[in-house]
Amino acid sequence: MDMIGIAIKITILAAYAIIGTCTGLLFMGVGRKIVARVHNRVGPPFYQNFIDVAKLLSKKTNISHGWIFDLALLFSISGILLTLLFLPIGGVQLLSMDGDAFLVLYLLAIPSLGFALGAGASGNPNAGVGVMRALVMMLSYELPFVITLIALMIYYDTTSLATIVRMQSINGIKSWAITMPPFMIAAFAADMALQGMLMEQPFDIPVAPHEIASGPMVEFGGKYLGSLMLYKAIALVAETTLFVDLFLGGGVVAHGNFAFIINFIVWLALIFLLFVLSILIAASFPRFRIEQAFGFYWKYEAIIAAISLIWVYIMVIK
Amino acid sequence: MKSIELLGKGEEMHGRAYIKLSADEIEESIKKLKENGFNHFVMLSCVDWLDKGKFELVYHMWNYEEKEHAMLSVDIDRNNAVMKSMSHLFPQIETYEREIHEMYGIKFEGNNRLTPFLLENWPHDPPMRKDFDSKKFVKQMYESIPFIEGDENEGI
Amino acid sequence: MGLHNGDKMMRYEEWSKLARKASKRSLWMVHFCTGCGAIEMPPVMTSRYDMERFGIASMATPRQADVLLITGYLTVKTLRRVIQVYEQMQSPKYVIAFGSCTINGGMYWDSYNTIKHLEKYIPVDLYIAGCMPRPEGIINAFLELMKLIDEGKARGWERYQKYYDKYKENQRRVFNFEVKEEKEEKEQKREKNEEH
Amino acid sequence: MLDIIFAELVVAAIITFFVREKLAAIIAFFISLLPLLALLDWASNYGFNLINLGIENHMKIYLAGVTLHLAITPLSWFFALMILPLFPVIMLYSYSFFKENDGFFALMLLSLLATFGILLSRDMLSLFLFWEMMSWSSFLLVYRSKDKNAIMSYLIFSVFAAFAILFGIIILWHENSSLLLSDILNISGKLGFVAIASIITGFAVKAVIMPLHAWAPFVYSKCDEPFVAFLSGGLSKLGYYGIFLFLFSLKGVDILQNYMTNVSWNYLLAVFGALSAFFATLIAILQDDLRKLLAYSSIGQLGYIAIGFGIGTPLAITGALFQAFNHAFFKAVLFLAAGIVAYRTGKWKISELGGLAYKMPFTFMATLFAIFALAAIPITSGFASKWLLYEAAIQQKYVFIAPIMLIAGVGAFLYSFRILYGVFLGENRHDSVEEAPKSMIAALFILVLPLIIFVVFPGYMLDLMKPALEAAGIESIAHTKFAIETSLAKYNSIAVLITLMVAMIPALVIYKARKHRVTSFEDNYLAGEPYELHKPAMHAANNYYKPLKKVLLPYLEPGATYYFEKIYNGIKCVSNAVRRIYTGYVQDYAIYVVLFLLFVMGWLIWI
Repeated sequence: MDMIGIAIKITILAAYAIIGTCTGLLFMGVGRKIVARVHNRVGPPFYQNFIDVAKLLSKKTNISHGWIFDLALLFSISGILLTLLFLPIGGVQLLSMDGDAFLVLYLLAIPSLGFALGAGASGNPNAGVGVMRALVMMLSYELPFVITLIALMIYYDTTSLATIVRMQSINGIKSWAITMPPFMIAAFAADMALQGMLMEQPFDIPVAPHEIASGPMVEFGGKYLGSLMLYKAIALVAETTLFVDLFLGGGVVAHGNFAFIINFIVWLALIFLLFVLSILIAASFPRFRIEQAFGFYWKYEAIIAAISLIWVYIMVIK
Repeated sequence: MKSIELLGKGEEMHGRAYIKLSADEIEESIKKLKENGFNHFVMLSCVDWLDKGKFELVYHMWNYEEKEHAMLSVDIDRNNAVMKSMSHLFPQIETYEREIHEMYGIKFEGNNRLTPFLLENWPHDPPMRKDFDSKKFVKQMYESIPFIEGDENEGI
Repeated sequence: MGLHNGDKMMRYEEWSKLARKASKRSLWMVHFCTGCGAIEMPPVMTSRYDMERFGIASMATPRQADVLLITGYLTVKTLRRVIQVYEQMQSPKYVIAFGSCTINGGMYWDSYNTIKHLEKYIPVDLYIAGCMPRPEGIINAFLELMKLIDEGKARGWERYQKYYDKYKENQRRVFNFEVKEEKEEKEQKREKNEEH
Repeated sequence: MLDIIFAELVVAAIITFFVREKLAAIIAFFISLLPLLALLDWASNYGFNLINLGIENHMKIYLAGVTLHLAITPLSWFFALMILPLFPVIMLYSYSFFKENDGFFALMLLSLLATFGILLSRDMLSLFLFWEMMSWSSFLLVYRSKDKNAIMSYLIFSVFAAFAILFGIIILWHENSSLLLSDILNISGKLGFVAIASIITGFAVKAVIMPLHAWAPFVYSKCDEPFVAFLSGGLSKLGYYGIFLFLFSLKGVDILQNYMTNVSWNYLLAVFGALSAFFATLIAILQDDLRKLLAYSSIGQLGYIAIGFGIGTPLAITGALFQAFNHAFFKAVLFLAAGIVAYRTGKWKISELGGLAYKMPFTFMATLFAIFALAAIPITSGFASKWLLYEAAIQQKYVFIAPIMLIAGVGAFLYSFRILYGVFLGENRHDSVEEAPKSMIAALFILVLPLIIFVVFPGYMLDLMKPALEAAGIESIAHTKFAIETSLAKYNSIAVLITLMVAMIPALVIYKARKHRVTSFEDNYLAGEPYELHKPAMHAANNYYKPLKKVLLPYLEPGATYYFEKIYNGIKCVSNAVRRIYTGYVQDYAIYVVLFLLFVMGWLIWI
């Protein structure tokens, strides 16, 4: 247990946590700009979300509903930071040697359960209904995502993300999972699930501002809402990185001494591309109802994912 | 005009049938009109004739086929204004009666929802009556509430 | 609902410069549309005038918002709900009142149940004249509010705390439609000059 | 020494019949500690020498010319470690749960005696004897609930289970004419297959695997809480003890396998487990009664153990045993917490409860932790067991079972939040409620302890399992104190916990940077409407998953109970026909006798 080794590791982890937050906030600002351009309007400056977070965290009064309400704030940021650090980012295995894809799947649940507790503790009926919708959404988009995850695991015969990334980056882009036909279908299903995971427009049913007054966030204000915005930013980066690690080889294209920087840039470009894709889908679709979303995921997406799973199973058995 | 033939009285005024009825005839005439064609109850309005000392309640009905508007008018005394409730004929009459009760003070027997409707805890007498001086009331109530003066550097 | 019972008074000076800059460029308004001014808001939000370029966004609940827009005449019944929303907002919070109905009652000056001067009941930071101002007026008002925040003049929330009981007294009187007869005023005057 | 323990159990059972309930609880508590003492003493020969009182670990009872062999084995030691601690905790809990003593403690002591006997029995006769004692003592406890469905279904299913096991034992005894468990190995062919299959189905009834689960929802939701905590926490593990014993310790799998080689039999067990996990979770989501919801969730979680045994690889079996261990504790906590809620508010329906968290903080904390364990959140040991099962499914490339297991895992979030929100959070509609009595809270937190210990040191659990696995010829998987290593990936629990603490720092900084003010419940955003004006209903827990119910109900409608109703109708019309023979007139009976004689004569003449 050499102390220097641990100290370096902690500084790297802290650095990646800060990078994750800043890129997340930057992406949200750019996302609002893209949506504005789609609406043919000017849109806020790209650094707008930094200002919003600063304003929220500097609010004078912060109204809370008891210690269970505060759990939301604590669990949300710590849970999503934990998830981010267990993902291989740009080829750098932060902690992903110690955990695997299932751990990341369940770590993603800690912040949402924390929010659910906080929203429930606020006692507002809108919050209760909002959390119900969020959990039903989680159940629905989890099915296709899990099926594609298992397809990948069976093909690469491992559940650790680090090994999946390593096996997909042997000879650059040619070895990415998305280049193989069955995984193209799986990538499509997983991308739809990603749309649900990021709670972007067609699937932002739990936080619908018009129907249930922004769902679980009804009573969140000041630092609580600030922590929520930070959570959304980091979750954005974490979930897109998970997709990139599974299908796009974790952005690892170069090996050698300067590889670290190239991989980082490729990773950044890939998650930005994914985010722009989901923002464009968001800007052009109205919000679904919760039954439609559930039916969409469990009928159509699940069938698509199942096809890719069976195809991979046949390939692996042969 | 079909309604005038049906009820046998009333005259045509500006293209509408204006029928004067007494308080006890009103119920079965509404029922009669309702059965043949006048199935849309437009509204219940009230006019305060201060000098004649009476309220005039007008039941407006509309016939889609004939495209005819029938106005059944009833006069009731202004001091103890009491009228039978017609909500059993058309459900929405109950709401009109609640509003007229709140604004004019007419008591409708049979309508058990004459609770405060638009004016929450309004202690004075009904405001729409002609003897209610709205300007004086505004001066007494709203003007009498003081502005909140603070030292000048407290923003506006 | 005792909003500020026993709360330490939030002083304006404690507010750091950076925080003031941030809250200036990111005003979130609560979507409480009373009266006839609400229809002016959609053009302000959509592509022609686009308020989002100044960082202004519309939020669903008062907890998340900083600016409360009173867009038109207020009946006594609606004022009670507006005050509930205003007290649920988290300070620093601002109120922008649209149109002449909030300034002096507008065309309802002699109506028995509309509020005549809004600042008697809640502190108003900014009035926009006009019997419903156009979107340019509204955007200009937001920019004006930003200037006020910068100069430290938009302290409505502080006034509400300082004169909290005065505001509450006015609100109580208007909710119960309490009427002060002239003779009571005459009697008070007579008592005063009897004392002298 | 061992016989003294058995004698004391019987004597205590008789005494507690007549004593007042408080005294009975105290006696029961101390007596139920005895088996635990024996357990700790025997730990010495499995690598953990804690105390040694010199209790010898084998015994023979001579009963009417038949010798019952009782001895401890590594497997039964591990299962005893999982089941026996429940008893003292339940006695502690029910010290203040029961108003008057109507035989609850006596029956619980008898079932403790039976459990101890089952775990120690080395020959089939004693196994069956103690199994029967367990059945009827738990039946009497179920009978206390006075609910027709619960009593009838429990009776019918236990009798079916007992006959299945007896049928298997008779065949085995006939084949190799010895009752000793160790002699079962030399049996094969059709008879062996039938014996093992019937014994496994017999045990599967108590292990609540899907098609045989019909009794569980009724019994779990109608009997009194402390017993149900033992029933779902302990008794179901006895079912899995029997399955493990006959499948793996006594190589039942090979007997099944080499009779019908084309069908992989334990895959069938895994499929049944997966179905029960998936459907029970979906049904649990839609329940409104708290106990019914916990009942179906218990069936769901037990399904995971069946999947583990079904997959059969060392990784899967370790995962299954770990899951069994966790399930024993977190399910007991949940049922005891439901008991506390009912003890204080007298209500079961989640839609009528609400907002108890601030009045009953300790119960809420214990339930919160048990719910985290149930939902397999990485900060509890629940995750380690499910992780092992997922790894095993992927390693075997079971394409059908793995997604169903994962979806059932996610489904667990839904009904676990249903319990938290519906019962504890939201609007408080019970002002007169105060915190549960001390003994109940103590019981809850004792049960939560192992979930905490084994999240920090999952390796310890694998060490506990090692002797049991080696005895059954299954090699234990690589693990250190903190991390578990499999061929696919590594799970380092201490890394997760430390990073969580480190990641908590920014959250604490934000939390502490600004002061916050706690407002009352009335100060809620209701679109501006003041709460005092109309006091609207604020608890959204009624019919909580309505959209999900609208989509899922048509598919879930024909559940298992639908098929049992068909069987029930079949039996009813048959018995109706038979009933007509007994007309009550003597002449008819005379005619029957004459007809029978004619038939017999005809039969003799014809041969």
